Amino acid sequence: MKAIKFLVSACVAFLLYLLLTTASGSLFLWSREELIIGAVFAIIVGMVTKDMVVKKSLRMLDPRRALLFVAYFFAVFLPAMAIANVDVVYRVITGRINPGIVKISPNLGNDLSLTLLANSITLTPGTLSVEVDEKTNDLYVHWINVKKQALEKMPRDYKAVCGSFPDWARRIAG
Amino acid sequence: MMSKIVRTMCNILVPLIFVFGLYVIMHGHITPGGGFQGGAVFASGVAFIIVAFGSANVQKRLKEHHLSVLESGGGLIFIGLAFGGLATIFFFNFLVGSPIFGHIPPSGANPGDLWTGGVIPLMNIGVGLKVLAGLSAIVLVMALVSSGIEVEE
Amino acid sequence: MTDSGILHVIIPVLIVTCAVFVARFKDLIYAALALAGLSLLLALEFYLLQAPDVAIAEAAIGAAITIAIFVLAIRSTRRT
Amino acid sequence: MNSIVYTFIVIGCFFNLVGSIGLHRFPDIYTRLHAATKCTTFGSIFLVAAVMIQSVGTWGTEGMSSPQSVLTLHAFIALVCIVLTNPTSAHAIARAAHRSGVKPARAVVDDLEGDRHD
Amino acid sequence: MWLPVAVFLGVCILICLVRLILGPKAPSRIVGLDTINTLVVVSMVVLGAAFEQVIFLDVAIVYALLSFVTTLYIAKYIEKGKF
Repeated sequence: MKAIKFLVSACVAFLLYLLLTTASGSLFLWSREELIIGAVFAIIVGMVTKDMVVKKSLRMLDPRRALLFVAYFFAVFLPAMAIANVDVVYRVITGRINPGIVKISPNLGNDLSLTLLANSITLTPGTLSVEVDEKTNDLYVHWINVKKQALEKMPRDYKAVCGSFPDWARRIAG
Repeated sequence: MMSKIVRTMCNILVPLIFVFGLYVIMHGHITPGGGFQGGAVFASGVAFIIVAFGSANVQKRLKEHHLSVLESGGGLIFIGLAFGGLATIFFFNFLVGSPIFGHIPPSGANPGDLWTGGVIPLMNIGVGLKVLAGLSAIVLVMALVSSGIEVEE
Repeated sequence: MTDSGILHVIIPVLIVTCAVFVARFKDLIYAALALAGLSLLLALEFYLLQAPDVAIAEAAIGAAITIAIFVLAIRSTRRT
Repeated sequence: MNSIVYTFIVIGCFFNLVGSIGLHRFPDIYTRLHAATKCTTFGSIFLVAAVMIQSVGTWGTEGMSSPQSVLTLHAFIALVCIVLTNPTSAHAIARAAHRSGVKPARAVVDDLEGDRHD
Repeated sequence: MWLPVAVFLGVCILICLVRLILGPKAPSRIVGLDTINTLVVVSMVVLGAAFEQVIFLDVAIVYALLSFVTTLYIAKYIEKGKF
């Protein structure tokens, strides 16, 4: 397991280095010297960060998850972000707000999907993640336009606050 | 220790910061940057880990004497390279023309060849080691002291 | 006046404003915040003057490490 | 090609301006964070995308291993850094503000206030 | 074509700086600083395109990564956490 951790983080570092030094060679995209130096640096960074890149399992190496993430980013996330910005422009001009902090239970198991969900709802309409419960993975969300029917029962319905983002987060990183 | 989201983000961003710091150190002679700047970027990555995970957790993995050894090593590399050219003159660039970093760049505008510069890239590495270890040690020790943990002499 | 000339007026004015408020704020953390803004804009000015080398040094030292050390030092003081 | 670049520039500038004005229009820190984070991230995406589109347009004349392709890639890396760091810093600021005792202004509900254990 | 955009972003930075100076408490001031961070990174990218200097964009990447560290330090100070 330790060797696999090191290998994965070294590969990540090598890919990042190659991304930074693209078009350094004339014949190929990378010159031979860059590849040698990049390998040395990848070994160093892989040794330093091997416990940070890979946590428990290697499920994020599945290419289907990357494809799903790209599809999510362009088909779901960017339109929602455009709506969010038009919404903010409307509220900046009129100054009409009805804010509150609500608690939602998305039932996500691991940290990466929770991070994806929290960052997504920060950038999408009317919501901002304020606090996360360390034990139960509940999110506290500042909601700029609180709807009355969402406040009736105590485990708030996350459909009303952030739509289908928790399902996507579970599918991508869950 | 900060919240779960910041910690996960730290895990994602720190390899990027480290690779970028090493890139700035290595390309000091053809792009902006150099040993000092790259070392400072790398040390900022260490500062990021300290603020995200707490200095007590960092101290379990990274002791002050490791950083001390790194800093002294960087200084020794620099001085050794400076004395290496003493056969001709102090700080003589004796690696030009040799297989290590020995290419002589063509005159005029060119995209930049990494394998040039002689001892300059190696000296950048020495300076970078010294700066990254020194600045990381400063931030780590100050964080430990401000949270009331004993620091080894 | 060219556009680049206007930028060379705007950015130094912002830098001087920040510097004045660094000196005038009574609370130390406010002064540290204004100092962070100052080093940000100073790096932008170095960038405008075609000195990316200095700009990277200012970015790494002035924005991240200096503010981190200042905040840690302010944390160790006691508020009266 | 040029008209797309100009459209993107106008959109990006508009949202950046709205984000800056929103800092003054809203009453408390949480709503200000809404304006600052969302609008500046969206505006930055459009401005950097304009830079990338313009430099991609010169690939055909200058070839793949020209400086322009490096410009495109590095602008893309800067954009990724902005998109990754901006919401996280917004979350950190909001959390710090709530822990230091800033109440949301004109709030109709505050679940977090009762649930704090520490 | 890119320099007017940079001037416009400078005006936006001026507006945010007013919030950095006026803001009643420390959290409001950080919001202003965070906005300035993003705007400065974007104007660096735009100026790199304006000067047609590829190597300048490295500065923007450094800034985008490191201004985040500053924000985290000040946020942690405000929430009175242990470093």
